[in-house]
Amino acid sequence: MRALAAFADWPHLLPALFLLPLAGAALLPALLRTRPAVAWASALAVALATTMLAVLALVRLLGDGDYGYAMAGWAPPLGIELRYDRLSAITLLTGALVSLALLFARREMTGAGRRQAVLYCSLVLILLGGMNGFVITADLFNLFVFMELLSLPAYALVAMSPARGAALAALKYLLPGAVSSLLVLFGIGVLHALTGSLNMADVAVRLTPGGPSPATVLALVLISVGLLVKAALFPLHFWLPDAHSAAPGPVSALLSGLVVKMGVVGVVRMFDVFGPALGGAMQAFENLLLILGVLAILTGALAALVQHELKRMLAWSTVANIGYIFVGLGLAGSAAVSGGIAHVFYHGLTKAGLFLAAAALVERTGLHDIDDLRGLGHRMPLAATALSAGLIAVAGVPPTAGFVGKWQIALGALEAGRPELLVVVLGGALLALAYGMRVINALFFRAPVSDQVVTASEAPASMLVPSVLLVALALAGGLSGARVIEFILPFAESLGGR
Amino acid sequence: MLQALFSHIDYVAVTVLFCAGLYIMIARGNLLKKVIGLNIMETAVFAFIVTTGMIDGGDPPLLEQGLGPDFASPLPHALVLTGIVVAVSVTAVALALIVRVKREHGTIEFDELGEPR
Amino acid sequence: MKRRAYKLLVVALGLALLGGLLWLPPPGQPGGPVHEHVAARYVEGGTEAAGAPNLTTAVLLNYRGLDTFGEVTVIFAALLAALAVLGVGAAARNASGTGKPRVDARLPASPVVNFIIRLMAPFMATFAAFVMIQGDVLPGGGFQGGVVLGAMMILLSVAIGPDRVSGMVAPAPLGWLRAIAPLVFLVVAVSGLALSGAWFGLSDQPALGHALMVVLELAIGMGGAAVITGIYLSLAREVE
Amino acid sequence: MIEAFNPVVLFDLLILVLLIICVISIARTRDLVRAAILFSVYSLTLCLLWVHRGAPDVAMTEAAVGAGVTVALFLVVIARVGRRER
Repeated sequence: MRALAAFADWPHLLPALFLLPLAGAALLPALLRTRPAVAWASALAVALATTMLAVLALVRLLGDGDYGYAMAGWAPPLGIELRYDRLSAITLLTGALVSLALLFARREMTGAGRRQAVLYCSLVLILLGGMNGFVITADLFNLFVFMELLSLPAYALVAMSPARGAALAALKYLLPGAVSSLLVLFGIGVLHALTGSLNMADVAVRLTPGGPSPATVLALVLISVGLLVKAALFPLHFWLPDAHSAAPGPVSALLSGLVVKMGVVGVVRMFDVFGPALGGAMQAFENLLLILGVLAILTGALAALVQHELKRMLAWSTVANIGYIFVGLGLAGSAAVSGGIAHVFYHGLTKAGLFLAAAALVERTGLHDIDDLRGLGHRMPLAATALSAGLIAVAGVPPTAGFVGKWQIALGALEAGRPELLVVVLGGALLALAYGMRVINALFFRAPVSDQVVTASEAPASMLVPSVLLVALALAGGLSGARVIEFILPFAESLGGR
Repeated sequence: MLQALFSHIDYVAVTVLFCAGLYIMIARGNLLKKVIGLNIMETAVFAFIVTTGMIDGGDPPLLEQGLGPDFASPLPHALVLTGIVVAVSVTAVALALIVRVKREHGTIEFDELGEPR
Repeated sequence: MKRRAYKLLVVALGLALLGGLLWLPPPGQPGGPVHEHVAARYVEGGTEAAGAPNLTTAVLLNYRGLDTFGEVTVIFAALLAALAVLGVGAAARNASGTGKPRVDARLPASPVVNFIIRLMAPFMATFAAFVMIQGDVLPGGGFQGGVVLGAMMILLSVAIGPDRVSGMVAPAPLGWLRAIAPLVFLVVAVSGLALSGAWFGLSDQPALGHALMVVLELAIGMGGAAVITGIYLSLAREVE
Repeated sequence: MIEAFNPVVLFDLLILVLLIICVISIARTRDLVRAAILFSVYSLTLCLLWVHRGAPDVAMTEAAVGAGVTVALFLVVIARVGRRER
């Protein structure tokens, strides 16, 4: 542990979190254009190495608290500043999930998509670099650049599945995504016009604290709407079901597990920028998030209940769980906010495992509808069990991963004196259990109807290992709940200069 | 009010361009027209950012050219340069997707696309 | 009817937007916060700190080098994305032979156009080189030169056909040429650790800092041209 | 108000009006090729505005990228996708 800490103290560690994957992505097409298997292996190695760097960054944080880095040696606000705090620890999740998704994608590397394999690996690494950069930057415009850097590969990766509707789904994802990035840039332009600076801390200080001027409110609205489209919070979630269900298996896992969470991280960062400047008016913004969160839980859960396709059901479940996160953020008590942020971690873990397990079933049989997958549990026991366990975990049955965030948000609701929210939190969980049971029932307790199911064979190891590993972590996630909440609490308390 | 409107005439024009681009994107069914609308919105935001950095009668931020003391701020210029590159990248990916939608669905009119599956 | 609803919505959004913008300091006034805060310090720092008389290039490469690295990687990602999106199913289509013969969507060009393009090509290349190299003193810079070069290649592909243009560079070195901008930027970033003790740091001695800037300009220019030409060719031809 | 009508401001107003006319005609036209050409006119006019505003670097980029490359990409895709818009 001591050796690890020594290496963690290397002062220039932080930028490597995004420079390493981006370097890998630039080198792959040049070096390994015609050797997809080697390209896949090196991409996996780069993703694992990035995860190691994230561990080192966390070790340093535990050692001496939040720390930053001035790019090119220019102190802010002249240059760009990075800042690693407890929320940035999500870089652990990004590295790990990308590595597992790449492991899962091994089958496609040798299949019909061989020519695309190197491009696929490069785009996934750029996605990883963009996410890690987005989470640790403390400069507004840099936030926009990294947001584009993670969105662009996401659009292309959705369209990389040969399914007929994939390109259209990707375009339905791209157009609102591009407009939302533009709104964020517009908001940043307004903030720059008001303060002359781009560094988040500097802007927060220089925004006139004397009550919210209409220009500040306009900047908040522009940036928040842009980020909430990326986070797919109701009613800005319309693009998500198509994109997340049409994408190839590992890509849907990354989209629902990570990319959607980047919007949440962006909104949480904006709490710090606008908190002090807006003071009282921040309450209205938090209430709005609360109401939209509640509506998201209900729409997402009810829509998931009536879906026929397995992956589309999981996509609607993501909409509901994003609702939980924003209910936590909207309640604004430190308990509820830490619950919301914890749910970002736990839902990322659980939903990625779920999508990988579902993809294993769908890609082995070529069937998408839950009714067609009847009886598959006996032919593909491991993958089907992983899917079922994941569904239980996402519903939030204690002690699974889904339970931690929801329990903490329920506590936060009581603390804020809003008991009626308990009904929503509990109702959402029960609905999740309902649509979970529907799938489990179809998989294990119904006779097969389609011949692909009868002839199906168990998924290969490269698909099973990531999904089973993630679902196992999700099932046992609840045990680590107290420690994770305790880790996040100081960040939640200091949020927005409360 | 009128004086404020006139002194901010540039922001009024930017808002008009932004909304016109947004209208093209929403109201037009042709996917390519939507991308053109997106580009118009993007150039409107870039015009806004450059305008915030300008000084009436100011010179471009070039030192050692004997230019006046009033320099336009170089920061918005750097932002917009990066923004233009990002805009062309997103447009390139959108056009690639449009080509594939045409190849798979035979049309790029949004209302004729309906449910893909 | 739907059109009118859209118009109303857009006008409402526009008025709300304007409502906020009117509270900003009026554009063009020298006294605003934009000119007194960071921008003033860029100007005060002068050529020694910035490393280049053209402050926009200085901000792009020196003060905010990470943004430009991000930008260069975004356009590189756009090329990968275009190739990936258009390539899906191409293997199957070509293999099965069902695809219609490769239609090169070359725009019809009359001999007059061809002649003018061939005549202008060397001048455009010279102008692009000038813009790239002089980017730190006069307006212009790496990416502007790269785009002009890219535009020249696009015009050439109209005149002599996309196949001959994409045949100019063999596939193996083409991979390196397209990634040269992010890669050279990374080399400069790593060298920054040694020279000035921070990632992306252009060293403290002005001469070395200036040289690094010119290297970056050329890399961004060449890389930008290759990427833009690649994007155009991937869209113009069935598949690369 | 009188001092506002010196030639500098008039030049600005003229360009802004030209931009808005371009955008309105783009919105109305049914032919995609005309829309693309109008977009390049729009980009060049915008580039003129930025030169006047003391931003030559941005003007050069907007001219090369907005009017040049983007429109070239549009035209190539229109050639493959068809120019009529219903």
